[in-house]
This record gives sequence, C-alpha cells and structure tokens, in this order.
Amino acid sequence: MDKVYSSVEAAIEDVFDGAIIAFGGFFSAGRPAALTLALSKRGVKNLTVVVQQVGTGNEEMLELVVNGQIKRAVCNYPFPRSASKGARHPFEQAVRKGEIGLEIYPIGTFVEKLRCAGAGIPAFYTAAGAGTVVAEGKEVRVFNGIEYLLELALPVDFAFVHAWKGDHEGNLVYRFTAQNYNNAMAMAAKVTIAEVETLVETGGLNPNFIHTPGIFVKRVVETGKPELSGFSLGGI
Amino acid sequence: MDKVYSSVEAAIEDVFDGAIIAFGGFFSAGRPAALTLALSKRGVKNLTVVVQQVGTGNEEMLELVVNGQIKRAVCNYPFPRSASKGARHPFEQAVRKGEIGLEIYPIGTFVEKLRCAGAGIPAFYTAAGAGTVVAEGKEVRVFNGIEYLLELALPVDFAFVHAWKGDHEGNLVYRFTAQNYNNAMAMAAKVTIAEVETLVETGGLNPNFIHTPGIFVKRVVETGKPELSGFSLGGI
Amino acid sequence: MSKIMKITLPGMPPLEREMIALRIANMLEDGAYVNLGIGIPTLVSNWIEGRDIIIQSEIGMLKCGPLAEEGEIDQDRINASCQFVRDMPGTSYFNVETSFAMIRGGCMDVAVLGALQVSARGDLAGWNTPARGLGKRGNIGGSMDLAVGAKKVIVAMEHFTTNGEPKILTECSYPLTAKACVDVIVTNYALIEVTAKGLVLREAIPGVSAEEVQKMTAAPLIVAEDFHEMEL
Amino acid sequence: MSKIMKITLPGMPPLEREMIALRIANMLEDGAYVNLGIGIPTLVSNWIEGRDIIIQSEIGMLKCGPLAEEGEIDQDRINASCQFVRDMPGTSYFNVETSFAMIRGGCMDVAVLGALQVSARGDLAGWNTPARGLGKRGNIGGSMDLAVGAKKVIVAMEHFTTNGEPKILTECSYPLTAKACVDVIVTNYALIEVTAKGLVLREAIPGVSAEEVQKMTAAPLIVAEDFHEMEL
Repeated sequence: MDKVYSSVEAAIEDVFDGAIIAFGGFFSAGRPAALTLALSKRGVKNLTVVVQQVGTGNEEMLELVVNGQIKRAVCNYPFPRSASKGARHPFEQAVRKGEIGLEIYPIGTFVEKLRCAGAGIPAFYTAAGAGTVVAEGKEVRVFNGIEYLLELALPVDFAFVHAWKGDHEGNLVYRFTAQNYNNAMAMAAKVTIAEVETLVETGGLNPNFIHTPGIFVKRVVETGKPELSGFSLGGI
Repeated sequence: MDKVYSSVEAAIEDVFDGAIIAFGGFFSAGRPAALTLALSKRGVKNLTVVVQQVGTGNEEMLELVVNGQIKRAVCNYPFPRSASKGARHPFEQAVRKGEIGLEIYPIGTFVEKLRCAGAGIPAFYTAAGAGTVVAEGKEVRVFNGIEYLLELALPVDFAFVHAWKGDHEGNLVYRFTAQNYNNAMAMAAKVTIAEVETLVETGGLNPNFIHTPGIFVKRVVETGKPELSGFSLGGI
Repeated sequence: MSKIMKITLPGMPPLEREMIALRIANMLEDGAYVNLGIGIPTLVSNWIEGRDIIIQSEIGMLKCGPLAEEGEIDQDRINASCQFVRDMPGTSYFNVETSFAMIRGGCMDVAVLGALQVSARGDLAGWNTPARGLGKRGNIGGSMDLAVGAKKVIVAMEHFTTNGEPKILTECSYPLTAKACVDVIVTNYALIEVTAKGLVLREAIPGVSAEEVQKMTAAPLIVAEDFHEMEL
Repeated sequence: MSKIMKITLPGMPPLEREMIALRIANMLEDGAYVNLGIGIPTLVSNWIEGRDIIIQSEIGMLKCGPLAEEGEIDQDRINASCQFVRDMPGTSYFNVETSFAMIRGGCMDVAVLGALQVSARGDLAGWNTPARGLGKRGNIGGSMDLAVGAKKVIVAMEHFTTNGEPKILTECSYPLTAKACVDVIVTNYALIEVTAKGLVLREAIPGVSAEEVQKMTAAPLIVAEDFHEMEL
C-alpha cells in the first residue's frame, strides 16, 4: 500500500471544478503551502475552501483569490484583524464585492463539524453561538437549562494537509502547533492529500505516537519545509 | 502545580457513596488495577461504574461486585462470551438477580458519550443502534435518508485511568493498545485520577506526543506495571 | 415454508470454519482496510499474511499483526478479542474514540462479522442469544458500529445453529445488530449475496446443488445466472 | 440615561493597557488554567511569569510560554495570535478539536477576553464592529466557545471606544459573542462585577469616585459595600 506521489501536481490531478477543499493551517503554521500553490497553477474554478482564513500567514491562498478560483469560503477568522489591512486585502475585498460567499463558524464548531464528518456523526449540539447571529436558521435545543445549537457535519471532497513526517502508508506526525486543523480535515475528506516535510520508510515512525493514522490519508507527497511566511514575523 | 499523590488510598479518599466512576481498560490492557483494588478496600457503596465490562481481564472489578459496592453498570460488552463462564461469573449473576442495574451501548456510542461529556457537547447523533433495542426510548432522526439516534453525553464524577508514564502536572502517555478508553474517560470526569507505571519529572515527556494533556487530570499516583491478568492468557 | 433442516449430502462435507475464512480472504481486495469480528472472522487473518490488506482492531490498532508467539507476549498489545498480537512496520495505535470515528466514518472497506441470524433483507442479528436468558442485555461491543459503518459487511457463519436451526431467515427472530446491513453471507455450504431483489445464491460447495442450498435455507434464494461451485 | 462621555479627571490618568492586564493577573489564582484573548488580554501573560498559572492557547498548546526571542523563532511554535512563543517544561501540543474540547468542556478556569461592548446582564459583544461594514461577517475565532465554556470570563477593555463612546451599556448594540457570560469587567477606570442584581462597582482607580465611574458608564452601577481604590 504505497500512497506516495512523485509531485504535488500529480497528487492533485483529479481535483475538479466545484470541489470542496479543506486546507490545514492556523495562520502560517501547518499550512499546505506547496499543494495550495499547485492548485493555483492547476486553475480549477468554483471551489469551496474550508480554512481558518484566507491569506494571512497562508499567503498562497491569495493566489486562488486573485485567480478567481474560489466561489465560497467556510472560515472562522476570515479577515485581517485591522480594518486598514482589510481594505488592501484581496479576500476581504472579494467578499465585500460578493465574488466570494462566506460562511463563518466559531472555531470549536468549525473543527468539530469536520471531525464529525470523519467520525460518522451527522450532527451535534454546541452552546457556542447560541443567542447570536450564528444561531440564525439553526435548531435551538435546551439541555439541562442551557441553550445549544444543532450543527451539522461538514464533509469535504479533498483535504490538503501539511505534516512534519509521513510514511508510505499515510501515517502522519505533526510538529508542535503546526498540528492544528490538519487531523480533523484529514478525517473529514473523501481524499486526503498530505504534503510532508520528510518522507520516511513505512515503519520509520513510532507506532505509539502517530497523530493521524494512515487510514485517513490517501496520498503523500514530500515537499520539504515551507518557507517562513513573511507575515508571521509580524503576528496578527 | 504538583498533582502527585503518595498512594492510591490518598488519591481516592474523597470518592463518595453513589459516585459515578469510569474505569479505563479494554479487557486487561490499560486497566487501573491499583486504583480499583484501593476502591474495593475503601468500601463506598451504591456506585455506578462505567467500564467496558466487569471482571474479564479486569478481575479487580469483581471485588467491587462481591462487596456489593455496585448499584449500576454502564458497559458495552458486559458478559463473558461463553454462557458457561457466565453462569459462574459474579457480575453476570448479580445482573441476573437484579442486584446490579445494567445499561449497554455500542462501543462507538459508549466512548463518544464520554468524549462529548468532556468536550461540552451535550448530545450527538449516531447510526449505531438504529432499528435495534438500543433505539428504545431514544429520539430517531433522519439525515440524508439514514436513521440516527440521539445519544446524550455521559459525564462522570471520577475517572480511574492507567497510563504508562505521567508527569507531575498530569500529562499522560499510554502504551500501545493500553490507550483505549483512558483518554475519553479522563475528559469526561470532574476528577480524573491517573495511576502511572512511571512518574517522570515535569518536562520529562516529549511535548509533541502527549496522549492526554494534564488539564484533564487532577491527580497522579505512581503504581508500577500491573501484573499480567491470568485471564489475558486465554483470550475471550 | 416447510421445515428447514440440516441434511446429509453425498458430496464433500461442509466447509470447516477455516475454509469459510479462506473463501472470504479471497474476496478481499488488495489495499483494503478490514475489521474482523470475533469467531470465524478472526480466522480470516490466517489467510492474508503477506497480502496488502490492513487489519484494524477496534481496541485502537491499525495494521494489527498476527497472534504473538510465546516469547513476544506484551500485555499492552492485544486485539479486541484480548489476544496478544504483534505489530508490523506501519502499525499505529490510537484511542477508542478515534478507532470508532474510523469505523462509523466509513473508513472500513470491509467488516467481516459473525452472525446468529441474517434475514432476506440483510438484517443482521449477532449480539444476543435469547436462550441465554439475559433479555435485552448482551454483548453489543463494536458490532453495531461496524454493521452500520463499514462499506461492505460480509457475514461469516455456519449455515445452521448447533441445534440444526437455520440461520438465514425471511425475518430475524433474535434482536438485531442492524437493519439491511449485510452484503454477502458465506457459510459452510454457500456464498449468498444480499441484493435489492433478495438473496442471490452465487456459489455452493462442491457436490451441493442450488436446490439443496435452498432446502437448507429458510428464505427464498434467487439462483445467480453464473451460479457455480465454490473455489478455494 | 443622559449622554455618557469621557471626562477628564483631576487624579491619576486612566490605566495604561499593561496596568489593566496587571489588575487581572492579580485576580488569577495559583493553579488556574487560563486562556488569554487577543489585545489587552495577551498582556496578562507579562505579569504571571514564575507564577503557577498555565496558559492555554487555542491553536493547540497548553502551558504556552512567553514570546520567543529573536534566536528562538520556530515557525511551528506560534500562539493563537500568530506570535512566536516558547515552550516550557510540561508544555503539551494537541490538535484544535482537542483544544476546543477543553474550552467548551469547562477546563478553562478563566478566559480573559477583549470586548467592544458589555451589557448590564453580562452580554458580550466582541467580534464584529458594524462600522467596518461587513454586516454579519467578522472574526469570530475562538471567542464564542471561550465565552460559553470558561468557568469565569473576565473582560479586559478600555472604558470608552477611541471615539469616546461608552462600552458598558444597558444593552449591547453590536452583534453578540454570547449572552450573560461575563463575570468581571476590568477597564482603565474601574473593576465591575456582573451579578444577578446587576453591575456591581467594586473598585475604581485612585482619584476617581464611584459617582464619576457611574457618569462614564451607560448602565446603572450598584456600588459595592466595600467599594475601594484599585490596588496594583
């Protein structure tokens, strides 16, 4: 069972127009930079992207915006923090113009929707967002006197994840806070494509400390360490 | 923040009559043998135990049965596999006599109820058990044409867990399949008490590979490696 | 339907449990992730050594190896049947919540499960033997999650109970594990597929005709166009 | 209520942001697990070095250390504000689903959050500035989970907006983060507790009277029996 692909281009060859794609990464950490750039070159359109935010620390995502490849985004912290940066930000401007539709969830809901999609749980209840605009159009239910919202699982067609090390069977290990959304997204996707900094032989990872078991990963491609995002140096 | 207790007796001193206690372990692997024996000596009564099963591989649990300490059990594979073993089994006999009430869930539901209790999710939907006796009295709901059951979170007062290594702040690492239910139970409990085979200094575990972060653990006690369960040698 | 009973046939004796397992092993495709239940299903692992098939054990182990030899016993390395096992290059360990996320989430290409009864619609009853007298209480374990979660459910069982009662029925009389979940049934006499039209008899062991399988089966069988002798 | 406005007081100038953070740091108990939001809350970490307080960062880090120095920068070790941080003995890393299980599950003893507005009932509005013109869209991030999940929510904010508008109101006019979630508000003028009876003014900075705080606050304040000068 060898899941290794020779290039990012080959690994994403079947990504189609209209696909729903989840991208790992929390700002700069653990973002699938190489896969994202390959996607911008491939040029498929009408994509739904599921990602913390678009273009802050993960500047590669801006290529997709500029190319007009994104139809809809599902985010939890979509905009630059400062309004002045937002005014110069291609994603925020595309949202303002209505070129990109935007759906927003609290982080906990966002990530649990992904995990549930991977875990065969079609829906769950959470208190986050009750009594706010997040509750609009959602079922509200009271358990033990507290209001909760019904939130649905969020399955995706593809997940692009970034790992520190991976083996030929798709077992993945992340490094520090680069772990973040990558595991939940790997679980949620029909096809998970992992870019790994270092590819190791099967058996080269400690079986007791695998962050994402290979069963959740369909393809592996070695891409090396991403460059430090220029943005990261500033913080948000 | 030093969570280390000098003995299992001290670590369970406040366990009260009527408490709901979850016990880690899948048959013999990862069972909190020392804490369980201490509980049988302490002698509190009317306990609800949440555990895979009582007394097969985790023979220490039988002490609680024989002492009449258990009022109710929540299990997923409660009985010896063979009817003849069951006829000699104190737990099965106590259930037959009505001395112990028994609630049964599919494993996936059992463990997810615990995780949800720890994750602030009061309820979730699962297809496991739909159309079976497990569905009795439960809300059934259709998502995408498939029937699911509403299952509620299962919070517990105490969790007794067993880990390979633990540090003074409660960070835990399990070994191989001894991991099993221990993490979900640690999440679900108000007070999680971890018996660890080896206590290490804080900083002595690799921060990238902690199975249960210390925030889920209130007390740590070093107990060494449990003896091999005589049962285990036979398999079920 | 008239009384169904175990009959003595002139040809080959019914399959041994190991041979039922072999027939199933031969149905598994390379690259498959497979969960094996307790009983005959466990024996499938004896027939796939060296093949590119990954066994998941619901205790929290992927790429579960063969049973451990005497000197390799480690109490922290057991399968879901509490048997000591070995690991392999590529094995991973994880917690039960992750294990059942995989199972319910559709990652299992195949679950091979034992059964007490299977109905004409593919209902599975496998966790509760009413004769044991425990009412609605029994060992559910991972069976309900596997039955609803696996992409394909193969039942491995003997055609009759030890008392000679048929196990393939129009309706199950025992408490169900899940409704309409079984895809294929392999018994010691036959291989039967569950389809929208009903049970399709695809194979019988050498020396047993389609008519004889029907006589032993308490649900109507459609004989497949390519019905043939089971090969092992 | 008449127009509320920022007034110039003869005494000490209003607190600097760092001093708001210090007042909050002094409220935290040893042994607490604490999450710090963006803005003034982040500054609390400067005042707890050496104390037995564990900071969680929602990106997936427990016992998050101070900001990294130049030579310690590691792109894989950032906090939820995308700042490079250090680890400490006892640090652990985990995924975001686990991080928010902790947050929603009640493991945070305290969340210190910034706010745009807080109501008399403790409603919090902190994620959406209508003036930015993005409608119902904004940076929710982890704020809603923290507001509902933490055992205690402390708001750290200035008493007025940069335009001199009051931020403590009878009702919030901005989109809410969560209802009735705030326990304590610490501003550059006062420390106010949210109780079932209403907002209780417990402390004001030196030179500022309870009456003056009320004049600056667009919601009625109950003056605590032990109302006193804020100590830092």
